[in-house]
Amino acid sequence: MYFAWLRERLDKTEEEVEIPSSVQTVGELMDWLKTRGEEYEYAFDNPKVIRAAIDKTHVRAEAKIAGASEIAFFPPMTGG
Amino acid sequence: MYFAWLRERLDKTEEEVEIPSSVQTVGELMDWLKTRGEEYEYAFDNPKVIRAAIDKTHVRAEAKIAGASEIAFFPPMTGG
Amino acid sequence: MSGETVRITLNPIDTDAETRAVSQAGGNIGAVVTFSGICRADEKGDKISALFLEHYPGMAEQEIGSHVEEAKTRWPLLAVRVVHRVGRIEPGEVIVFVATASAHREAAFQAAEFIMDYLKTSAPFWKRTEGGSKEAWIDANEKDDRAAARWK
Amino acid sequence: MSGETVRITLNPIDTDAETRAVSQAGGNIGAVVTFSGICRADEKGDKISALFLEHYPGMAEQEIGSHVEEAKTRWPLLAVRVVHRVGRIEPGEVIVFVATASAHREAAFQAAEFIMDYLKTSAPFWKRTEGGSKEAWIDANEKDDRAAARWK
Repeated sequence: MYFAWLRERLDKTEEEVEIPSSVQTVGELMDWLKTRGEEYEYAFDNPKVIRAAIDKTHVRAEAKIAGASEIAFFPPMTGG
Repeated sequence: MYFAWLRERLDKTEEEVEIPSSVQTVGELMDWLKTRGEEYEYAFDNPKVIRAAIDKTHVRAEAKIAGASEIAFFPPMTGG
Repeated sequence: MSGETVRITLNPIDTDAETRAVSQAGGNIGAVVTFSGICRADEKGDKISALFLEHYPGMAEQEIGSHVEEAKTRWPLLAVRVVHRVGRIEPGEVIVFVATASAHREAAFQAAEFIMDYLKTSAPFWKRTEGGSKEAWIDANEKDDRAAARWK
Repeated sequence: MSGETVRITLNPIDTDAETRAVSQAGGNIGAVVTFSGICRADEKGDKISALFLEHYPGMAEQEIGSHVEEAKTRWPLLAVRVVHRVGRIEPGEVIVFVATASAHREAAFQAAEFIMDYLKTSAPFWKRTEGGSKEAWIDANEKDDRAAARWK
């Protein structure tokens, strides 16, 4: 799932993807997504600012993605 | 002027008094008031806890009373 | 409802109207903090039927007013309102109401706390419980003195 | 009005009703603090006609809920309410409302600030200005990160 400017840059809210078995962490998933086309390269241009959640819980780039049913990427939160 | 339990112990809200010229500070005024009767002795029993104001401004026991038109004594404030 | 910043009243406080007045004061308001101090049914373990609040008329308004001015020099406030009730107050009723508005939340929160810490320790108001003995005046509280001292 | 502690809504927030719900929650409430975050007409010097707020449904409610639980373990709170608006919000309208009730003011003030600092930095909401370019998403703010870090 993608939110805010990530969603706009990719022009999609969510997608289902087959992830290669070599991709094990959230950080590796971002690197792999970047190879999927220009819009992904643009969206994940600066992976340091991008936050992630697995199954609606905040995680770091080192988090393992095994067993996740929903992974979300989004910019730093600006609520309130 | 007297407030809260000072007012109740003295059974008066305010009074006009002729102050002897030897009484120059707020602290001395409290000592002098204590000599004016039992109820004053009771009211000013523990002068350390009593606060004072001259013309509606907080003052310390060392403050000079010369020129004051209104002197108030009261317990520690418990507003809010 | 009055437009005055500081008010002392014998009547119940309309916190909705007071909050609205502050929120709609204009300027670039981004944060409004309100505090309501409510009469508890329980004062240090004793059930009470009401509180009675006494104040020093004239001095109370003047003192609160100058403390509000002090808050305005410390934080960029766009609106402030302080309403303090006196007389007989029953459990559940509002004793004191403070509202602050600013562009950002830090200023609004800090100014509201600053004003409340002051009202608890230095504004000429005294509380006693009703029904108890004549001498049932509520003692000043060390915790409040410490809270007020942090702004010095 | 709903009795839920945490709510995300597309509709205007009725701060009077929310404040009343918290004030009348029962128990020995002596202090109620409210915070309203209001849409400013001015975002870093630019006039704006509206903000647009996006959230991560499900995660936002869950995250705020667990942060409210954390606040309840830190302070003796008698009632808490958090209402966050999403969608299109015009200047002067309330974006977020937090109310806390406790026996004493310190807990109510601190819990309200704790919840707000969290909402600004860690709850999955994103703001952009309307009318500007698609990429007019508002950047996260270092001051908010520092404010949130003080509770760690």
